Amino acid sequence: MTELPETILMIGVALVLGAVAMALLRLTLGPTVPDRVVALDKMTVSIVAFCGLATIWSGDAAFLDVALVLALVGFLATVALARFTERAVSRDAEREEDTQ
Amino acid sequence: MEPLLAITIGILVAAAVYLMLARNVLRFIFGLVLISNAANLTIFVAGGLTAGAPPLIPAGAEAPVDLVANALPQALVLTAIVIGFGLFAFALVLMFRAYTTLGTLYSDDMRVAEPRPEPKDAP
Amino acid sequence: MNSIILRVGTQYLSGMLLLFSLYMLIRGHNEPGGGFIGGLIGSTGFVLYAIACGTDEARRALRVMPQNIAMAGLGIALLAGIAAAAFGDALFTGQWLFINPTEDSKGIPLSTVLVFDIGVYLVVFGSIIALVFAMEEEI
Amino acid sequence: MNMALSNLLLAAAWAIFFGAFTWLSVISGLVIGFGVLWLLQPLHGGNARYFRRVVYWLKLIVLFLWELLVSSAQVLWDIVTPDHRSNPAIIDMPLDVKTDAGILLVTNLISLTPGTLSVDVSPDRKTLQLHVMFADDPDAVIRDLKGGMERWVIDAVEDVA
Amino acid sequence: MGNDAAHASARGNGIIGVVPVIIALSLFAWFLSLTPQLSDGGTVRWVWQWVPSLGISMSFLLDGLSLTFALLITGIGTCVFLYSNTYLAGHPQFNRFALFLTAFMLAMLGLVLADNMIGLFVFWELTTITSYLLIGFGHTTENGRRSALQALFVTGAGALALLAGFILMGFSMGTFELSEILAQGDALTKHAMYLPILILVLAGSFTKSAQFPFHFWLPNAMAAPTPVSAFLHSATMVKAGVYLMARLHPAMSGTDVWFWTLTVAGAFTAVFASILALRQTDLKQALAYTTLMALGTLTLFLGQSSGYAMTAFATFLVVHSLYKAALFLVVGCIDYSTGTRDADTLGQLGRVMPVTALAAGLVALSMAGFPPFLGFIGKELKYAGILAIGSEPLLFASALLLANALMFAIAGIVALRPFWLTQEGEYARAPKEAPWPMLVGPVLLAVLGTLFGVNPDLLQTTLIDPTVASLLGSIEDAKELKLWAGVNMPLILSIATVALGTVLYILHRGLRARLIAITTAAPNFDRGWDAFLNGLKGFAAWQTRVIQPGVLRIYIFATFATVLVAIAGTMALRNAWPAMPDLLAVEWQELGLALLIIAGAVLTVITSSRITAMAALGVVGIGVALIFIVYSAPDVAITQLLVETLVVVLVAVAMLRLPLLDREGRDHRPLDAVLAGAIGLSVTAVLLAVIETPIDRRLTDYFEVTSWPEAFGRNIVNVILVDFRALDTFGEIAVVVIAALSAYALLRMTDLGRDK
Amino acid sequence: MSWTLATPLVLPFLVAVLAFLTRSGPAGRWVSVAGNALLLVASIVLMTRVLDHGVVAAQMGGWGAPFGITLVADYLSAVMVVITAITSLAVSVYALTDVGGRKEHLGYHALFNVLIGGVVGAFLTGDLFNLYVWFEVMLISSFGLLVMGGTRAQIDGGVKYVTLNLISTILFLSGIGLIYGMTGTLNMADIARTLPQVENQGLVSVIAMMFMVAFGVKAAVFPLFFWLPAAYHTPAFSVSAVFAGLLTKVGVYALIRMFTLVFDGDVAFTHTVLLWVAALTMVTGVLGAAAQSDMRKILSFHIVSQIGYMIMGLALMTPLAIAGAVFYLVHHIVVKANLFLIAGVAERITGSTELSRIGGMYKSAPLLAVLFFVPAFSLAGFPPLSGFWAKYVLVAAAIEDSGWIIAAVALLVGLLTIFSMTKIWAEAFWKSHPEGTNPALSLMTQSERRHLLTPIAALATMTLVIGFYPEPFVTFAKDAAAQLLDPSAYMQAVLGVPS
Amino acid sequence: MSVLIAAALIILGSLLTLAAGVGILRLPDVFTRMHAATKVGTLGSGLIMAGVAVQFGEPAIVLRCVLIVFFLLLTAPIGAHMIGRAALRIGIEPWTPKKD
Ligand code: NA
Ligand code: NA
Repeated sequence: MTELPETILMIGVALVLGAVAMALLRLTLGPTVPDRVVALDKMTVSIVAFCGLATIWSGDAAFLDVALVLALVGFLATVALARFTERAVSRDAEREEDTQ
Repeated sequence: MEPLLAITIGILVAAAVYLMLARNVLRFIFGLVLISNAANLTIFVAGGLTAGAPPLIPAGAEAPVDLVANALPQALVLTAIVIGFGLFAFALVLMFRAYTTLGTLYSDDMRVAEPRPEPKDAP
Repeated sequence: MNSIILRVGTQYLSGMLLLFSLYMLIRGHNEPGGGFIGGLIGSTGFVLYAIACGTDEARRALRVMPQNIAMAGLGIALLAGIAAAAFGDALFTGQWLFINPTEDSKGIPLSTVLVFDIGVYLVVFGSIIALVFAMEEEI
Repeated sequence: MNMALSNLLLAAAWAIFFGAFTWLSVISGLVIGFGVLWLLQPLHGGNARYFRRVVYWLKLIVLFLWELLVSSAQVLWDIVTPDHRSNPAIIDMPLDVKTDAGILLVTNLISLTPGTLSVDVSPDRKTLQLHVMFADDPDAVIRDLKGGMERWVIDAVEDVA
Repeated sequence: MGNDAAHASARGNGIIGVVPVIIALSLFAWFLSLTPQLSDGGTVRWVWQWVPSLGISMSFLLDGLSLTFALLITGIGTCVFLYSNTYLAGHPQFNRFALFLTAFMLAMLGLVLADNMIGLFVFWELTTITSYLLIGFGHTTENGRRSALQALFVTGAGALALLAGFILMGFSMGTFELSEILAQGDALTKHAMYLPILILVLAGSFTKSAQFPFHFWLPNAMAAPTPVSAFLHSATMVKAGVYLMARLHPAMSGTDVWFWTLTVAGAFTAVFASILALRQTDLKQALAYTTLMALGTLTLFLGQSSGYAMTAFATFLVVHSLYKAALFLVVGCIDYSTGTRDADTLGQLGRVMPVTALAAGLVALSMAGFPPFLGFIGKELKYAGILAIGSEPLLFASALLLANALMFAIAGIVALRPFWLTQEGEYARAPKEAPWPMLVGPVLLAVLGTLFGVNPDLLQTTLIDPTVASLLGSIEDAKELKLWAGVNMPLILSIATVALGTVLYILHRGLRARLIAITTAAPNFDRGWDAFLNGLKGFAAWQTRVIQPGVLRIYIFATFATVLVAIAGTMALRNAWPAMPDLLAVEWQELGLALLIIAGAVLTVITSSRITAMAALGVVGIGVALIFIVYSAPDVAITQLLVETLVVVLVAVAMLRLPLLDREGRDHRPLDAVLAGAIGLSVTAVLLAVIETPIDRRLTDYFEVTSWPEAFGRNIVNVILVDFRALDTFGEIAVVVIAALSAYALLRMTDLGRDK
Repeated sequence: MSWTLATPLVLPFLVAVLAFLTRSGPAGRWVSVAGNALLLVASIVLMTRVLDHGVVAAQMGGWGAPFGITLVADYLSAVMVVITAITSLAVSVYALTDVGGRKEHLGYHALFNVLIGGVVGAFLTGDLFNLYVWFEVMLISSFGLLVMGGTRAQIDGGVKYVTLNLISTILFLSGIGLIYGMTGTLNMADIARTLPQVENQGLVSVIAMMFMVAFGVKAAVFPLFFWLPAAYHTPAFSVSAVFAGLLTKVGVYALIRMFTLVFDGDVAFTHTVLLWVAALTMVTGVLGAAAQSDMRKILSFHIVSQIGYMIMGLALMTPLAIAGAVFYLVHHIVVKANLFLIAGVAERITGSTELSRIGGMYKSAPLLAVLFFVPAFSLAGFPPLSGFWAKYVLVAAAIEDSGWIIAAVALLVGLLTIFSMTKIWAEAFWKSHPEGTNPALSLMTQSERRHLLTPIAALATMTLVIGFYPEPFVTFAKDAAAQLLDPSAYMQAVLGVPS
Repeated sequence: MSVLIAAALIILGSLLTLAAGVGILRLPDVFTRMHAATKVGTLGSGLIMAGVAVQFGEPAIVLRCVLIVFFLLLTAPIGAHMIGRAALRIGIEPWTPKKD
């Protein structure tokens, strides 16, 4: 198999990291809890992409396992946070704080 | 990369320490997560960094054909991560229980084991 | 959690997680994976179950007290280490048995090391479930 | 699903004839096995469900991927263009799909096709709450979904009595 | 005051009461049988190697000095045991009392017989403990406990100094055996460490023998039952200090420091104590102070090295023991039968308690120093000895004269008033003669005093000569004990003493009033003790409030501050700074990862929204995982991601019952920020310094070549975990299990509510 | 050979598993007792082996040093294991009455025995990272035991205990990472061999100080001991007894091990710091005790002050001083554990440990009075009890080394120790009970008395034996010190090559 | 040939990932942002995985890539659903353009 040009991969990495950065920005800005959760979820998915790039770059399939695990388990955090949001607010604990 | 990571770890530690010094023990927990990560990174960095070569022996080979990453620190970090998780989990539950039992997360108000001295104690 | 979508998704996902965790456990000695990772993944299966369907149902599905699973795992791991005594070796010396070895491959390996890893799996699996369930039941 | 099983067996046999589990051998095995089974249909009490089911599945997958690509463009466009020309709204869609698998499939596929997002299913499983990005004509959206995605899913996973 | 006598009843305490008497008596007999061997200044030594690795043995040396003490201890012990068997008849805690008193006697014997300094110290401390328990016999009263603690603390403090002195002496002289040290002549006085040794040893002796300014504990120790006082404060414990000084006299005396310290302290204590004695109305207290006076006098003589002084010391040692023990016992009898010891109340007991009165009379005459009693000889020798002092003899002589005169007066107060003068108060119960076991002691001692007075050389040959011999080396130095030494200076002084004493006795009530006025004005050491204790407690409380304030934040701050000092301080002191790294070599994607982590960390710090904090932690976790991915650690990355997920899940669950992060305002702590920043910096510095050294991969190299051939695994990390370092992994899973169990227990354990 | 070392380590975990799986019935507690009896046997076997062969070492997993994990026992390790077994046996018997069914069902015995396993592991391992692992095992099980019971005081104390110990743990872990970065090895003997070749020796001192702080927290030295007085008076008595006896000593052990074997390159600096730490620890601890009025709080602060003595021995670094430290370790574990056990009985019959609320035991519980008197006055350093010899050797070492100030401090602190011990004696035993009751041992049932008093009596007897016949213990301590000050035998045993 | 396809897939996937990031950042409310994250993001990662599969072509790797994509397609919508319903239940109103 012929190697992919390094530049292609680097562009890929740059774009993916850019996506992560934007998600991070959204995470910081909020404004609502679900916004932050979405941002975190997006990051997880981006890491899967990153693992794909790492796989090609290193030529080692080991990183696909990372992606596999993440694809399967990553959304658990999203679910937990989403449930927290829902319950916490339905308990009316903190509308005034976290959802701002 | 190592120097950059050294700085990153320093910042992680600083953030962690600041959080651990907070009144609210929940922030201590956050700090604990950060500082655990910092400690794990420390081991990882101290063991030397090798990019793109996981410590796996390819099928058919007796040993890694060319340079692969230092496996020992990885094993140590893995152990430390799991231990760290165990400690974190207990600490979290403890703080949780502290709130449900003592009614506060503010360490300044946790004065059951060491009550404030009454004035009569003063010399 | 009264979400049909989540509950139905969990039906498939938790099964897959358990299966996948075992896969990671078995292959762990030669490729990424092993007892820790396996155990962690397996536990997430039941964590998801508990989140989606409540701990009572999850406990019923598990049948055994998770802490017992964990302790048993510890015992298994320990026995895997003590087994070496029977062969006059030091504690935690791996004992290997290769079924129908051929000249090109060692054959199918059975080893105390694998047993140890299984112990690790059970410990991580049981402990995390015990923790999360107990926590879940507090809220 | 015993038909699927036999199909797999045939494929396996085919591959063994070749003495190698390569992509070529396995896939060709599946195709040829399918063909053989179709020929021998009468042998199996002449029920055509399996063959229809397989066709529907393929149809579902292909159409879904197509939907995915096409409507991604819409969202992309809205993302990259400075102004939001989208007109989002929450709309309720009546559900005909019954089985758990069906519901999951429908909701997920709807969510995955850009422009629509399944937010929640009512406890009675009768209505699906959707967030639609381009809800200029909600009824049209619902019509498309029911005629498209839901239809295909029902065909693929549920037995039409 | 008679609270300990209150339990009294005619019958004794059965076998328990008799055993100690037998022990003491047989020991006395045994020592008596040894006198012939020692009368010519010979010694008997017995050794058992106890802790040879530390040069510590159980070696006992019997010479004149120790024999004298041994006889006094066992002899008086016999009387006291006999006495107390009746005095405390039927007392519920008599068994303990007997045990403690016997233990004390044996410890005291060990002390005076021990030849190894550490052995001596062991017995020294045993007397401290046993006397603590004896003085605390009235443990239910605040005062009893206070006195016990005071005695223990003061003598204990001295003992620690003494221990240091002994160790120092042992290392300086190369042996812990006293006999070997004494054999080395003036080697010790010439040694560079002589002064510290002397100070430390004297600190021990003075506290034990209640020399000024450590005298205050002794009168309080009278809280003990009278027989205890009779024993401890006549012949035994308080004399331990005197014994030690006498024991070390050959090796340490002869220097100016020795002379002046002992002479001045002794003289001052003598006068000071006898004045205070005159103050007392409680007979027991009065006797206690006269004991101080006696101890002062003995110390005074030990300051000298003349034959007269030593003979005087030896004689007065015996004299005082005899009459003081007797008087204590007499006072005990009075207390026992009248229920009071108040000098002003007592009177007219002569007729109801004739035997007691007789004994008291004889003893008092000896104490006052009338011929033909031993006390007279003692007093003559004292004057002879004092006049032999090298410098300022007249000054010390007059001091001694005053002290003796006061003693004369006290003798009158104690032995004359209660029996023959008119009673001025009411008795608790109708007084009657004390039962015979309580009379044996006083009478016997009184008779001895008279006997030795009439026939001095009986005492001379058996005790005095050998004692002087062990002090000065040969019996030739001992001066002769005579009733009539012709008209000489001592005799004149004696007459002066009698005259002055009579005057004082007549005036003593008026004097007492004035003395009380003066002494209450003067600084009171007993009140000083309370001040000391309160000061100590106060300081302790203050210190504890400062360093253990019970506020977690302060603890954490202190801990981190220590970390900072340890790291940064050492880097500065040991100059371990790293070279400035070349940060331009960094590639942009690496920078990206670093910034991602940093951003997450910063966000966690600044946000006051818990969910943001949680998500930010997730970001850090993801960033770290990315680093693990980029630098080829798939297993670690997977574990990290899984753990981070579980962390988020757990926190998200816990949060549902936890309140908001900030109660009031934002969380802004400049000082903490400074500390945190400093620690972060020093961590970076250390890390930079560490990564300067290239990593040595010899362990990993081994794992790489053995992993597959010997451990049959291609995933080296996993092989390390389950094979090469399986023990680590085992411990680790134990941590995981126990963490789960602990957390579970914590959540399930409902408050058992055992705290108020 | 290897199993002589492995057995004492494996046993507690085996016991833990069995005790946990049988926790529903009364079997669990007896499993624990039997297991600890076996542990005692195993540890004595190990001790005899060590006495015969000097230092013994074994490679776990059969992987040679420095690649695999080494278990190694020299005199110090061996005696610590024996004393651990004795303490754990005593406490497990005591727990038969002291620990109720609820706690047992939540896994008390598992936690307790895993704790013991961690302690033994820490004493036996020759691998730095493995030492970290055992520290964590101890730490987490101590967390569980500390808060088991869930009283408000326990939770509060737990928060402080946990937070501060976690900080030290992280520091320890990072320190290991750095050491590995500098030496490329984890085997302590190998580190000791490699560290001198590091050119930045200043950095080595820095790492040494990091370890000093990390272990300093565990050992509860000034100014890092806050967690101890905050927590040790809160849990079940059997728990606080084993904590007081063992846990801090593991920190001291680690300090001794690291600062004799590994960090002996910059003694002039590190051990001077240690000396100051020792002095301040002694003083602050004993003053803290003087300020308390609760039996367990007094005893807790005394742990701190006594730790100072042991550190003093290490700091002086002379044969006699190290011997003193070793002797002190052994003596103190026995005495201190016993005092906490006695406090438990006192609380049982008087209803409290607060001195103002109790009393009268001298009159109505003379046996307990005797049993308290022995360890208490041993702690206060009265001859001829074990504490006297411990203090004597240390003071002698200080004087021999012309360490006048530290010697003076040691003696003075001894005096203040007398003060607190007699305070307990006077208040709890001499003084009459404020409510006029007569707290007698007969208030407990026959079996309760048997379970509670047997271990106390046994430990008190040990104190007396050490006190009256110290020679073998002193010679042993001296030999241990010799081994520690000349690690060549240790390294020979571990690495198989003369260093 | 396969290299070119792989390169194309990767660049495209990375671009979509970035686009998703931009969407997260720019779109007006949580629901619209979820649209971007859930599908555009998933699609992006999916394409990258396709690129990996093409690049390696080995059955084992291809299978893993397929699994990863499958898992992503299975979990991402569930996560999105959880967030969306939480958002609705805590009363976040969907953004609507100002009709003027
Ligand atoms: Na961690
Ligand atoms: Na950790």
